[in-house]
Amino acid sequence: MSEKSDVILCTCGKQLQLDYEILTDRIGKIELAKTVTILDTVCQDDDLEQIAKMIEKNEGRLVIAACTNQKIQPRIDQFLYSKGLDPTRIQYVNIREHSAWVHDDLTEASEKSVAMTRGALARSSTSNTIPTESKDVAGHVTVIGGGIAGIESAISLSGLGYNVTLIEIADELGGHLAKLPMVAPTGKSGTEVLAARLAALKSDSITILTRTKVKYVEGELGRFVVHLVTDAAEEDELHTSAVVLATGFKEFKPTMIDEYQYGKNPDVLTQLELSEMLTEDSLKRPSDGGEVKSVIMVQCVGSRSEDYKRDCSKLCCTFAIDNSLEILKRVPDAQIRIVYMDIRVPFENELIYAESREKGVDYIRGRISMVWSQGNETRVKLYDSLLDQYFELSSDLLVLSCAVLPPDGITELSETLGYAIEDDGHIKELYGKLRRNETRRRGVLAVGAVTRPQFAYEAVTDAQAAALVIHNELQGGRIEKIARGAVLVADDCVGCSLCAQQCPRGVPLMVEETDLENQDDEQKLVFKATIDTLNCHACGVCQSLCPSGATQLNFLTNEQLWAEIDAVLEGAGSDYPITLCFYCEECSVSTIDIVGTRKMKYPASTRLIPVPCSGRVSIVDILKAFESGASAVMLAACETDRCHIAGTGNEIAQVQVDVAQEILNAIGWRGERVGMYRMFSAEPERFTEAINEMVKRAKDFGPTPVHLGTAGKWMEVKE
Amino acid sequence: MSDAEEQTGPPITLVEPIDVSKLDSEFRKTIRSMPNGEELMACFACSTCTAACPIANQWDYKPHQLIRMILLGMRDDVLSSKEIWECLTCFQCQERCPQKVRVTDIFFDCKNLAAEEGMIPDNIIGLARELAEKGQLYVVTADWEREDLGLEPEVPGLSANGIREILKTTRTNKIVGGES
Amino acid sequence: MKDAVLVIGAGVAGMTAAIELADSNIETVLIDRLPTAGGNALDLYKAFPTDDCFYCFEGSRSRPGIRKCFYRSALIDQPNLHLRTDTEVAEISGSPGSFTVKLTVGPRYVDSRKCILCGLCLELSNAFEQISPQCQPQAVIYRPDLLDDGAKKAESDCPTKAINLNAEPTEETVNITDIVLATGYHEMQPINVDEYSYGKHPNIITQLELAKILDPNGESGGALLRPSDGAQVKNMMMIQCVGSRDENYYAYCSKICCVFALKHAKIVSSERNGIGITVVYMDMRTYDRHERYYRETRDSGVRFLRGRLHLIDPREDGTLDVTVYDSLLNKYLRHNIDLLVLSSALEPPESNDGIIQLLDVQMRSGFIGPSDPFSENEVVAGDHLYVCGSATGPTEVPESVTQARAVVSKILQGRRS
Amino acid sequence: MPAYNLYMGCSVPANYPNYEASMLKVALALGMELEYMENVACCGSPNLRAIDYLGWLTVNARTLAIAEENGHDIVTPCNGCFASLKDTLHHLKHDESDMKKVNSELKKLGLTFKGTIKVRHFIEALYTDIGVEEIRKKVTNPLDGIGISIHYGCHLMRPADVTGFRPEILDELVSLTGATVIEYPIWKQCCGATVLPVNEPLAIRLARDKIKSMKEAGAAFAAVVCPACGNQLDLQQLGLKDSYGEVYDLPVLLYPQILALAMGMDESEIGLEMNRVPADTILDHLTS
Repeated sequence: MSEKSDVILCTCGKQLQLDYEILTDRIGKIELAKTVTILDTVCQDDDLEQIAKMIEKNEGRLVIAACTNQKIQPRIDQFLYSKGLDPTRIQYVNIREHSAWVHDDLTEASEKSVAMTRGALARSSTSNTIPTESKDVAGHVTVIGGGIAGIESAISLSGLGYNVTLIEIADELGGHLAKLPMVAPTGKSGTEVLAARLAALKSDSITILTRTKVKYVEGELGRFVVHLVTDAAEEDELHTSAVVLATGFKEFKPTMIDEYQYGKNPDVLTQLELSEMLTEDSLKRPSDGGEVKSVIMVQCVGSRSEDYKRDCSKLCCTFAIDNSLEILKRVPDAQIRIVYMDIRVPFENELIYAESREKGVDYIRGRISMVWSQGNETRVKLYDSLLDQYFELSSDLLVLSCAVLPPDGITELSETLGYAIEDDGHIKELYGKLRRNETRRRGVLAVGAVTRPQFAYEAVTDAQAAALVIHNELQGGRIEKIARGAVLVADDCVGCSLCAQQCPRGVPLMVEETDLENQDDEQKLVFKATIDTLNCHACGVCQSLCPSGATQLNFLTNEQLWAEIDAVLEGAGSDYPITLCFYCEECSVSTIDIVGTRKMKYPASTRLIPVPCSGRVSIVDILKAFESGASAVMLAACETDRCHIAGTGNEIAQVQVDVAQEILNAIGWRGERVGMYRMFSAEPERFTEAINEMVKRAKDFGPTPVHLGTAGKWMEVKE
Repeated sequence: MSDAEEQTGPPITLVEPIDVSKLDSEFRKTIRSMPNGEELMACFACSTCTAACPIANQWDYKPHQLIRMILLGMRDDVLSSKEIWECLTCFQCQERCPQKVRVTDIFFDCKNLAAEEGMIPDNIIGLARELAEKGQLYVVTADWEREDLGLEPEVPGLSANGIREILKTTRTNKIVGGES
Repeated sequence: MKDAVLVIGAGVAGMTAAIELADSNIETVLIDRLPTAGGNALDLYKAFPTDDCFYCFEGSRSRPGIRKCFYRSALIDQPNLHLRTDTEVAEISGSPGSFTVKLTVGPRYVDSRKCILCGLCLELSNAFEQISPQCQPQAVIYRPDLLDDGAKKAESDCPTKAINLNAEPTEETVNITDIVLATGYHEMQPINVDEYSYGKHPNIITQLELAKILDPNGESGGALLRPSDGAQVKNMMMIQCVGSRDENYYAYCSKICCVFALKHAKIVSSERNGIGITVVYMDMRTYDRHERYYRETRDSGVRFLRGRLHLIDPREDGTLDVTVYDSLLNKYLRHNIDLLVLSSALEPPESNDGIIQLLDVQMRSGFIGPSDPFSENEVVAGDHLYVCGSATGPTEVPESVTQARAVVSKILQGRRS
Repeated sequence: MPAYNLYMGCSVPANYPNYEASMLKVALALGMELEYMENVACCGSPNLRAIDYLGWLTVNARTLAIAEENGHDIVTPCNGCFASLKDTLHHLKHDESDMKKVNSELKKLGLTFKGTIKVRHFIEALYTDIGVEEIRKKVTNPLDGIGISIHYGCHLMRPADVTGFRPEILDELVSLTGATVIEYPIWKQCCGATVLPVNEPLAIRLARDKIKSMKEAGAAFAAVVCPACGNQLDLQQLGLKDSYGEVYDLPVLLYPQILALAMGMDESEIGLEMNRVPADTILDHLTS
């Protein structure tokens, strides 16, 4: 049923160059408009009161045409909630940044404003109220991995009031850190750094399971089930609300690089093997137990190499310097030489580099030519690229600073935990700039070296930060929020699992249908999706992919969007070819806002419809636009790989656009009527260039042959 | 304050630098477009190639320096260098390069460029002449040795005509001064 | 305001900490010396490691969604969050857990809640300015030194009466339980490093200055033009470690300048066609996955030269002859370039000294160090004192954000125990 | 057993009939059908590659195209030929424009190169097609107690993405004769053959270093699988007394000679007397 809404038109302090007479007159005549009110500043207190009154009167159905909702909506929402009113049905139209500020022609800008208001009225007419809902979950978190990152995670989560189970595969906690004789930049040993934390773990809220491995995990944020197996092959399961992965790293073992003789000559070791030796205070030549008087260290073994690990391992330079200093503590006259390509010591680690040089450590910029054994000596030939000289010398130890690699087992776990893996094998962060510890899967966090090589202090910071992210999610066990997101009607689900496979955050789960309702035995193995709306990110990817319309965003149903498409395009035709632009409310909304703020001009024969993510737009939505008379359809999305929704929403959109183009081509129309463009708010001209191009196409091609009952004339005439 | 410090004008220096703008900035593009030059720019000057080379201590320009010189556009110095001809083509530099720069193959490219400009060591021209004329570098001279071992004195199937034909149309012909 | 937390510095770290705190129902006072939030990030255009906009940070619960531009952030309309720009700490008294902080608040010429950015005052007077489309608060600022008749008219005509030209500085005293130091970094102006002639020739600039030139929202619309005469730059050179790793200036490595420079080199080489770039370095420090920038820029044709500057010789046509010693070739190379960009050290802001004294926190090369370095707790600067972002030393955006969250995590833990 | 296109190149038949003879005899005993290719000669060696890349490609593409006509794999005893053919194959498969150029040249000779043929070194064919176990069965006269150092040869091993050769297979082939493989530090190093035309003293120095290194590691003799490497290590050894005042007396054998001895063949059948450094010590050992 279509309901009418009130309309508010804001004049921005009477500064907007729009013809408000046209606006009130034309909007007043729209069937879905109940009343039209002009206000001067909807963002100021007096007008906020007005809005509150109108919301009360009309059950919340209200269209506000003003500046960008990115600025006013938070204020209006907050004001209405403080009055106990529900703002969730309000629809916004941006007549400032999208019309008045970017089009020179007053009438055209006004016409466009009317059309877009008509669209918002259509959207409003079937809008739902979105209630605040709550659910209770267990205040329990599972931490996998008992190194410094896992230990700190357990302590932080316990400090925030959660019960924690800390799972470690080895006999003891502490990981690699326990084996470091010196931890940069503090200069203390790993065991010293760990001591206070191991004591803090002795808390009622923390359970430690050593010699235990995670086999697989089921469930979702708020109700995961972790299946465990001990080294005695006993199996167990653990109910938990979130999972922290802290399984650290693995040191590369360079047995296959034959120039270093690792694995063949016992006096050739890795840097961590040396650390262990130093921690145990057993510095001697492994071959014969002899004294260590000379050491050569080789940097970048396996790192910065197209063959093994492309990137830099970050830690190894500092590790090598730390170990050099430790050797010198034990053998003050030891001759230590470090062969390097670039010494990489961040910030104050530079000072340790300086200290080591002062204490006599030699740095040789160059590479090893070869290593061989001569009697009981390890002989090394190397090239010094600065002296342009080769040197040949004996060394008691040859220590290889080997690449830091992701730990074993994370690929297996990803199969049930659903997080993504980076090219280099580490766990992929949700978004490298701002969301390092989150993974693709909601409720699964990754901290410490499992995400990238990290110093101990960085792993600690990670763990503390991730604890906050979990706390934000679980809210102490009672999750309460506006249930804005996807809602699934199980009866309509055909069990195709597209939503579960493609949801950027892994929210829909496939469950046996028998879990939902009783069925005959024959149909027992049919799967259906379930979606917990409170876990949903509200992007709409599931909706655009769902073949049966079973899953829909409760604030932007198919019915709403299709009605809006039809309404904004009213009057489109051969006299006035229209470009319809769907834009995501992430990078695109900002880019278009900035275009407005900077008053960059583009043609008014454009209509804009916001979607939460470009991935919400389906092929059907695109085709609907043509059915309603659009001449061109543009999709404005975030930059490649920069989709705000876990990096994949816009890739789904790209597929939809590609297929829509193919469909148009297949039926004899021009595929170029549809275009997808990537927005970037720092480069607003990206939008103006894109929309100009699409407007040009709209003008060149005119409306599609099929609209307004012109059926029968199917093929486009091509020149 | 001393007199020297009071002086103005450009500082005095004995350094006579190479003027980079006079170098051939297209040279690296040329190399890059050649059969094995694509990875050229991946070089980060670690000098692993030089460390791996068994003879570079005999050279004025080390392998990593030659690659740098290519990147900088020191075309003439590279193409006229004796080093590219002394390259053993043992491929150890290439095998060990962490950035997969095809160092040995690039030296082959350089030799081809040098050859195009006629900068070839005499002995190599001699070999080219052998090939152009005889279609092979080695011919059987002691056929009795073959016969002693039960081999046919003439190598079965051997025919150098095809090779000679081909080399008449390619650069070798130019190198040995054959008719075009 | 009860049990409030004070966050000093509204850059990426400070804003993140403040929003996370406010979301956790903690009254938060966020202050900054400048008239708008955003810190250095506002001028930096593209951020590594993602190469997208610098002015983008995490959304909050009041702005559900994923991540937002600064201008869409919750700094204004989050009821627990009190942003004070143009504001500095004058005095701190009391004891940890119950500090009394006196703030000097600059004159409120424009009421940021009332300003609707309608543009009227900008039309009427040159004394008003919108610093950036991304500025937060979304309000114009007024420069009293540029007062003109238009400004007075703007005051009277402002549709929301947001302007008060006679505003005076005020003082505000707040009761604070915890203090978060997020005072950021400053790029060293290398005027004293003689060999680089910075400040003496207009075509010798720093990386931050280059970022502003490259910003499409800047004066040149992103075109790389010579500051001296606006001519197109054809060849440029960057020099790393200017003032860093140098006992005469800063002994530490500024950590992010290599990536910073290569980010710019990448923009120039891939988006501003045909400009030759040479990067002069001592050790290329592209830690971890930043190695990608090094790889990609080499591939796109950027020249890397291991060595140091020998001599700069300006020519009459505005170009510079720069001679550099190449330590791998053992040769001197002279380049003729249009623009010399110095990767200048990132230094602690001057204001740090005052705060460090006032709060008696640990100094770490001029930045703020952890109170107990052996704990590996980077963000804990003292009892009820926390530090995050580049206040701890040069820090990347993701590190700043993670540290800010760690701070909030620690404060929440502290409140529970 | 499949037949092979035997590509001899020019060096083996001209200078190393002992290599050729021992290879053919061993192959015959193991049932390998080696058929001399018709109308082929030199591969051009790295020297042609250095000065006339297109000519070199075309020469070798011609050889490959001839083999494609009967479809049998090419087998060659020479590392230089092996590298030339392998590299040509690899390059033309990855470079369409050179493929076109080469084929337009070949067209004049009535040939087309398609890239369907496989190229293998003789010892690879031995290893993969006959197999270690089969060969071992034929070993009647094991070389027990003899230490052999192997020089594999650069162009057989590198670049690995082109040659695809695994050095371990030669170790296995040597071991199955009963001999012990003696490792020595500079096993990867070049024999110096390529640099001979431009810097003879350097070439000799490289050969000398290898021989010295093998000898010091305790090798009784050296194994090679390439005429050029054989020339460097064997022939050049004779001159070391003059240039370095050093005498090593390290016999250098082609691998098929070693295998033939282990299979009980007579020294005269495999031309052992043509090896420059006398191999008497081995014969003494075998008869003792």
